[in-house]
Amino acid sequence: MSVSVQQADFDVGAEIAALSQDRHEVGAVASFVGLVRDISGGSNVAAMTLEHYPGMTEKSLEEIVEQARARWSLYAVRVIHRFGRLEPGDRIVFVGVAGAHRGESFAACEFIMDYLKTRAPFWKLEETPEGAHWVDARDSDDSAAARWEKE
Amino acid sequence: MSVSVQQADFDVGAEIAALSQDRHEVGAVASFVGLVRDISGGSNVAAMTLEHYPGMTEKSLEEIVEQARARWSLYAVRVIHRFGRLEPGDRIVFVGVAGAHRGESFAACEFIMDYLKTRAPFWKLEETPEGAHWVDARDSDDSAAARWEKE
Amino acid sequence: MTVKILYFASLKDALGCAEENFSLPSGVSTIGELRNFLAERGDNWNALAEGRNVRAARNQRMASASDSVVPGDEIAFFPPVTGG
Amino acid sequence: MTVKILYFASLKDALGCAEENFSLPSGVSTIGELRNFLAERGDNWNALAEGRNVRAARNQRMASASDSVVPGDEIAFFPPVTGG
Repeated sequence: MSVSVQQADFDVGAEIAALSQDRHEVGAVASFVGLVRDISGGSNVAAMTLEHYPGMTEKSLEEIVEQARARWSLYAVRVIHRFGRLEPGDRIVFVGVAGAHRGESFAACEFIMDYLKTRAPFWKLEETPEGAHWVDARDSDDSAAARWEKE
Repeated sequence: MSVSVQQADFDVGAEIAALSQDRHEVGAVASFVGLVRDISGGSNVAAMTLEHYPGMTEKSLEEIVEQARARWSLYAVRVIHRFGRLEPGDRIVFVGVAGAHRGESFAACEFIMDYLKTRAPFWKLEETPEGAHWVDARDSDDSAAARWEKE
Repeated sequence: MTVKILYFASLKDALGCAEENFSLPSGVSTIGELRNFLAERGDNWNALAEGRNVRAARNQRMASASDSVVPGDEIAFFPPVTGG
Repeated sequence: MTVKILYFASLKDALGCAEENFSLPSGVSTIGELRNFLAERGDNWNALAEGRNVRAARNQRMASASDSVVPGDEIAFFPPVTGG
């Protein structure tokens, strides 16, 4: 299964190893781990809670992976996104892509992250000394996703 | 130490975890693992031997890491490159970059790989059914590195 | 003749509502019309008004204002996503 | 008055030489001049001739043909790199 939406943490080393396990045609595994930062917009962050839209979340991630597979020749793709309450330093998301060469693996990994950031239904609620507040979407995420439309 | 040139394998999960360990300002870890493929230029590859230039190898990798740190604001960088005899599926190289946001982590990771491919003194000798032969450098690696000069 | 409507994140908090079953009134046949109808409920519901940055999904896929709504649909309204 | 010269990979195999201590002759004061001088040794040494795709390093840093060579230097010649 290439997509998981879960509360539990994940094993980055095992996930990366699995992408090339028994696939000796794989020459390049690009991966990304997103983590909870202890600062956001100038405020200290004690924790954050990730809300999501069960059902749609999985579908949207699977669709993003399909789009990446249609664009590049990939051997394996893995996306894991957590939900629930997380603290600074905790892992939020993993994206791993295995291909023959590095160019396509890097591009597909970044593409998946950019699309995930704008199309997967997750929302962050941050706990700061000033109280809890929902994180605003960033314009830079929209422009990061938009650049793939032009290419 | 951010650069290692070694015969031994490495622990990808531990290396990625170390990049954000006790650094809660890290939000994005991009990484790359290069592996020995079982096919190259249409021939089956039974094994390959990586020769390198001890002393210069470490220096050139450290210089590449410095250049990445000068271009992007990064919290941690790790490069490991193996030498000696490796078989299909074996890990060759690891590059991991920890930054605040994904754009800079991805860019720096790909930059380091592109420069490593053209500037770090490693050479691959492949064992195929037709005999052992030195791998030719690829023009695409030169153009991948050259694109960073323009930006 | 009903649709299920879900609200998420800051929109759910603003409306004080996570989920409702809603009978489609006559004249409401698109996502945009549904959103406008709901925004007219008064009080906090103007969080759905035009100009507010609200996204919609129909049957768990991103949808635009002109997309149809038919009985049995699952419609969701939410702010721009911030995962990853 | 000598320099250490190292050869790597396919170039090492072609020359049958990994390393030598070399006394700089008069008239050889750059990487390019050194390379041309060595290429004139005959037999396999024309692997270093102009037009062959050979890279050079001086004291473990990439160098170009116009870079100086002085006694005590460590000079290396090798094919384009293929690691990673």
